[in-house]
Amino acid sequence: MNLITEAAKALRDIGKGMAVVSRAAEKGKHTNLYPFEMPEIPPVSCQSLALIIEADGTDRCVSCLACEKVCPSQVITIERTRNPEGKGFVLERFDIDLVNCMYCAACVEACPVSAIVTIQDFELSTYDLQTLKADKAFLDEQGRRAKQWYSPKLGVEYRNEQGEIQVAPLEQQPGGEAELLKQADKESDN
Amino acid sequence: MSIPAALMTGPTVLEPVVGKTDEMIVNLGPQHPATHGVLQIVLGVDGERVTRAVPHIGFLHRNHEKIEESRSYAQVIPYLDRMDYVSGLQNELPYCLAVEDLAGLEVPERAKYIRTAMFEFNRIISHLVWVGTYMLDLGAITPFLYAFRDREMALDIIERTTGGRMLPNYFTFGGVRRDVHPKFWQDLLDFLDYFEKVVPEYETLTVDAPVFQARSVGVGLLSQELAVNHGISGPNLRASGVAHDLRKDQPYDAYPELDFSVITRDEGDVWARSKVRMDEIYQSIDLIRQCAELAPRSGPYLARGRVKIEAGEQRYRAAEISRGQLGVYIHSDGGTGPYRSKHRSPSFVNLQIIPDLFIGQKFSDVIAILGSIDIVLGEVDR
Amino acid sequence: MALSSDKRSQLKRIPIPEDRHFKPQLVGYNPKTPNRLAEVLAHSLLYFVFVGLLLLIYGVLPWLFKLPGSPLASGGSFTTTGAVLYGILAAVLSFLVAAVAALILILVLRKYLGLVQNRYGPMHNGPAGAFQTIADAVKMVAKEDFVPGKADALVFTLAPLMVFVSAFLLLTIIPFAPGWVLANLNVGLLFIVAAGTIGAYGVLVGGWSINNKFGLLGGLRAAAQLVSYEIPLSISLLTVAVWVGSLNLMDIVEAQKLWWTAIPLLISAAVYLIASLAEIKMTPFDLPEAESELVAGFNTEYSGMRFGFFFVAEFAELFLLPAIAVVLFFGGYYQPLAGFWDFADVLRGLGAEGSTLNQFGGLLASAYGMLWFLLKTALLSYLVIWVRATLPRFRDDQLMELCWKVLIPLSLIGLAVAVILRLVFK
Amino acid sequence: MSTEAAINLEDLPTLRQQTICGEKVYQLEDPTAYRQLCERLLAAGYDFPQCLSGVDMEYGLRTVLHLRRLSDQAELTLWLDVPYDRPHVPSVSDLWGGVDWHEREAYDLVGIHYDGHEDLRRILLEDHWTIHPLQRRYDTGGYLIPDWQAKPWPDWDAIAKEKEEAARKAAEAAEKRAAAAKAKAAKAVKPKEGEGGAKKPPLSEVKKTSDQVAKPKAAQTADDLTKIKGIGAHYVALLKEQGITRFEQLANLSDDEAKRLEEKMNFKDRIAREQWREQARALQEGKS
Repeated sequence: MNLITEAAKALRDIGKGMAVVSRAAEKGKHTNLYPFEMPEIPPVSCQSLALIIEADGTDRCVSCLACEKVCPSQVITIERTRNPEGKGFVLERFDIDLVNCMYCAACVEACPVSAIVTIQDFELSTYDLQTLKADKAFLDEQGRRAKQWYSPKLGVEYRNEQGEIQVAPLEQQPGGEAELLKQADKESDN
Repeated sequence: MSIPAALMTGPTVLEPVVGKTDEMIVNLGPQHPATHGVLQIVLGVDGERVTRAVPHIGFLHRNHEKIEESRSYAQVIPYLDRMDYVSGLQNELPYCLAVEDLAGLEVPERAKYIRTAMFEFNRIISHLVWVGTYMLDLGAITPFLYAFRDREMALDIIERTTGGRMLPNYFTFGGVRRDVHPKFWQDLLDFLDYFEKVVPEYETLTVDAPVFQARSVGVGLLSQELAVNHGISGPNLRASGVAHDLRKDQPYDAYPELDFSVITRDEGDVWARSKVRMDEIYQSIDLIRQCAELAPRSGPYLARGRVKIEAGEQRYRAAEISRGQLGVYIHSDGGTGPYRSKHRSPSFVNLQIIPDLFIGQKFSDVIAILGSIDIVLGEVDR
Repeated sequence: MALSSDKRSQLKRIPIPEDRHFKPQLVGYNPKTPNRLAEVLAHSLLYFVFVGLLLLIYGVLPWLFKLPGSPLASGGSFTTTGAVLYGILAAVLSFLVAAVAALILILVLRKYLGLVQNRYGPMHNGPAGAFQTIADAVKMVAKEDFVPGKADALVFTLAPLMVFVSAFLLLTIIPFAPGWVLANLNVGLLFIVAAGTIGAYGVLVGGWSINNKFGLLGGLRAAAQLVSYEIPLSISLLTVAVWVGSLNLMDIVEAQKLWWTAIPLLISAAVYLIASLAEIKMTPFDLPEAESELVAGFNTEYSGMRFGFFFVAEFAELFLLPAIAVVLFFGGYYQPLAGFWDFADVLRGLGAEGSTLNQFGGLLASAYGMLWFLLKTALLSYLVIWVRATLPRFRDDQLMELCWKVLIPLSLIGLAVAVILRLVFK
Repeated sequence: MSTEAAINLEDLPTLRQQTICGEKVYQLEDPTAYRQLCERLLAAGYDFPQCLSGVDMEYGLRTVLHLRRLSDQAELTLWLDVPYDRPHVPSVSDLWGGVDWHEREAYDLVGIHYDGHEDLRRILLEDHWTIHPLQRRYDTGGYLIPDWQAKPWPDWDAIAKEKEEAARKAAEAAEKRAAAAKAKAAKAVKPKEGEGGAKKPPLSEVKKTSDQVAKPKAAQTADDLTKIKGIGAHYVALLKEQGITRFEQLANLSDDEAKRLEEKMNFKDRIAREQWREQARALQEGKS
């Protein structure tokens, strides 16, 4: 008798499992059809690095070498010369070996002027690894193509249709929570 | 096929268990679908019964410890992600705790809750990978895809906050690297609301399923004494009836404020290990809910301070990650980086037990037991 | 690591091309903008081919042979030449039938797994991936014919053929409709047992010949499993013979016109279904090729079309064993409760006796029966696929325990029940 | 056997005991004593082997054993230093199975030989490797650093004496400061005592004072200030810089002093808001 109840229970449990499997079809497809359908990538996501050029065409980078010092994989190489006309430096060379880069975004955090930023362009696949030894032109180009980017100092920024750089609204910013709460408090006070 | 003599040395049981038949040497790995990476186990089998087992590791060795000697304290953190790449965030915590202890940094309240919630969230992610790959080991493909379906959703939440999916580089000394997204807690709660309804499905397909029970009950028995003596930790230890959980025994971050109890089972077999992990998923859901309730919504997320550690200072700190006790031993010489940092990775220690568990078992059970220990080879080889 | 400046100057500067990313083209079909009609047609196409082949073999060929004035038939039956010619043609075509059945089932399995696993399944070749298996078949045929150096070349070559022939032989005795059977043997049940067992040899020697340890283990597992599960399978076949009183499959189907055999012989039917799962080597009984333990089991070293034979044989069995179950237990080509009212009888009654309409009606009636047969088979195959999607696999000793301790006693009980019922009711 | 009985200093003459970062650390130089101590610790209930690491100390090799007692979660750290030319340490893998692979790893990477280990082979590197990469004489590429020189073996007695001296000085200074605080001298905050100073201590030297030395003055100094709500490890350090280590001192702060302290340490009203003085008074009373 015990055997029969056990067998019945086992069959019932198998049936439950089969029901779960067949019901799962209701959850729909969860696969991304990648080349035809791009995944939604959040603005803070670090998929690649880029240098930002202001709307007037000047570099944001001030060649302070902070990123070069902080990089754990030591893949950033910067060369600079003294600016003959005024203060500061002229950026001669800015290379990132994106092959060895581990996308930890330590350089982005170290940058005092938010010149080097994380972008969402994850499609760095290439036939030639040499292409990924990115020089300044490459990084500038990435920055120019990026629709939005992130740096801890200035938050999420994006380029509008006129080519001007603007900071994204609080809802998209990390840490916007506290600010939003303050605003809500003020509104409730009023 | 001849096997190099060096591979066959080691303390093993040599006598065939059944009858007087020829022993066959089978190389399980390094390229084998069930070894979860590059692990080699040289098995002697007598028919289907295992007479000896010699594990070989190191195929994924990167010598992080040597690299870390030439990095500063903060530069080490991205390397830690790469140890246990299934739950990258959890690896960073013990190291941060140790450095905070040494440098006397105090973590702000809000950062503690963020770290704890993230830590538990990674436990869910890690256990999801375990469910999937373990069922794949046992021959069922479908739960694997369910697990990865839900894991992708969870990783999306991590990505929205940290910027990385598996290797986020998020925790740091004195808090977290950047503030959370405004919808962070709501994101978490929404996911948990969905996920809580899905976990019973996993249970139906795994621990409640008759075929799974047939494969797991009474298999791979690990006694309490053996487990403790071999330093086994995590769900493997708790499934053997030892209520050792560093979240309770040596609480860190926000765990002292949270209400939970250590999950144990007395059976010590593969099924108990699975059940403990399933229950831990529920526990993690509950803990994240508590964090979301208790966490302050504004305030500092990072206590900035200079990491200056005197010469001769040393510290061993451990945290209970999803696989067990991940410890970091830091020895300082007063420089900018660790003079020596040793990682006590749980998989590395848990893997030692396999000759004891394998010998005398069936070949199929070897796979079941190996999967139930839940190893990540990136962490074993470091 | 950072490069020194002189080394960096040597680096080629490669400009970023506008489309630096490889963007593949969708070959057949975009699931985001589905064309339902094309999709359904494409998926039905294989099925139409399958039904068409069957119709060709059993309906059109004999009709052609028996056309007035044909030298191949005289007085309603074949001459010797006609019989030989028909036999050869039918054998070639039924090879295609088996292959197409396997192709359909592979596609169905993939699509079904995709559905329940929240993904798409095949979708790039042809509308909704309908031609994926055909593309796979082409790929397998085009692959290098490879024999491992340490393998026994002769046995290595023969093993897949043995497995395939075993599956293929079963096809010849299946009555798809009244009279639609290639070999209407008086000992059909015995033939099922005999032909089915050849496959076990194929798997065993295949696993042994590749000289691979995983293959050997897989082959031994397969031998143990298939031989063991032959016993409950054969005993449940025997119950049918006892109940019906004939070994001829046509007779067995005819006896089920009113009631299916599965109704009195429920236990035997259940035992047969479970044992046939093991014979097909599908989860939870896929130990011979348990991919997480034995890498690929007995076919570890097989590639190309040799592997293809194993693969096709497995899926042909996925069609054939349910088909045999339908013949023995679920009323064969009869619609349910055909004893009360049968639409086939209506079709058969069309026109006057011997007229063209009457002949056409007879053909239609047979096709109608065949469709019922295929429907029942498809449902059973779907059940097997569903089980495969859900369950993990057993351990080898549990597999044996299930066979010797559960299924064989159960099948003996089923036999006793059959004997008692026979004595009481007939 | 209790922990105290297990660690009997008279039995094991080379055993040194110190507190580093709040943890008790036991240091040994005699391998046989190490083995003896480990056996006793196992008997004392230290059943859970947490970690075993090898460290190259630049004068010799050190094996560091971290043990835990699951019954009361007590932790213990054990150091054993051996010279480069004789890097032999008795294996304890027969006592705790869990250190088996740790010992193999320490052998592999640091080059400590564990005598009595059943299966001392390389574990992470391949068998044909000849170097032990975590030794300081090899660079990250695995090459010998040409000008690398081993340091002389530290004179532990001298270091202990030095430390004792430093500790006494610190105690005196603390007493002075206490006295000054009592006298309510307005300029109680003295320039920092030079315990780190210009002379950098050798690597092997441990910064914190040894327990044996610290015992006599333990009554005088170093109350656990973290018991006060609002004070964490960070503030304890800051307060210590200002010479405040005891409840008494904190309780007796005048308003002026408190204000000055706040300015000095950027506290901003914290002493009053969190009622440090009241708490300290209560704790002081509870203690005495």
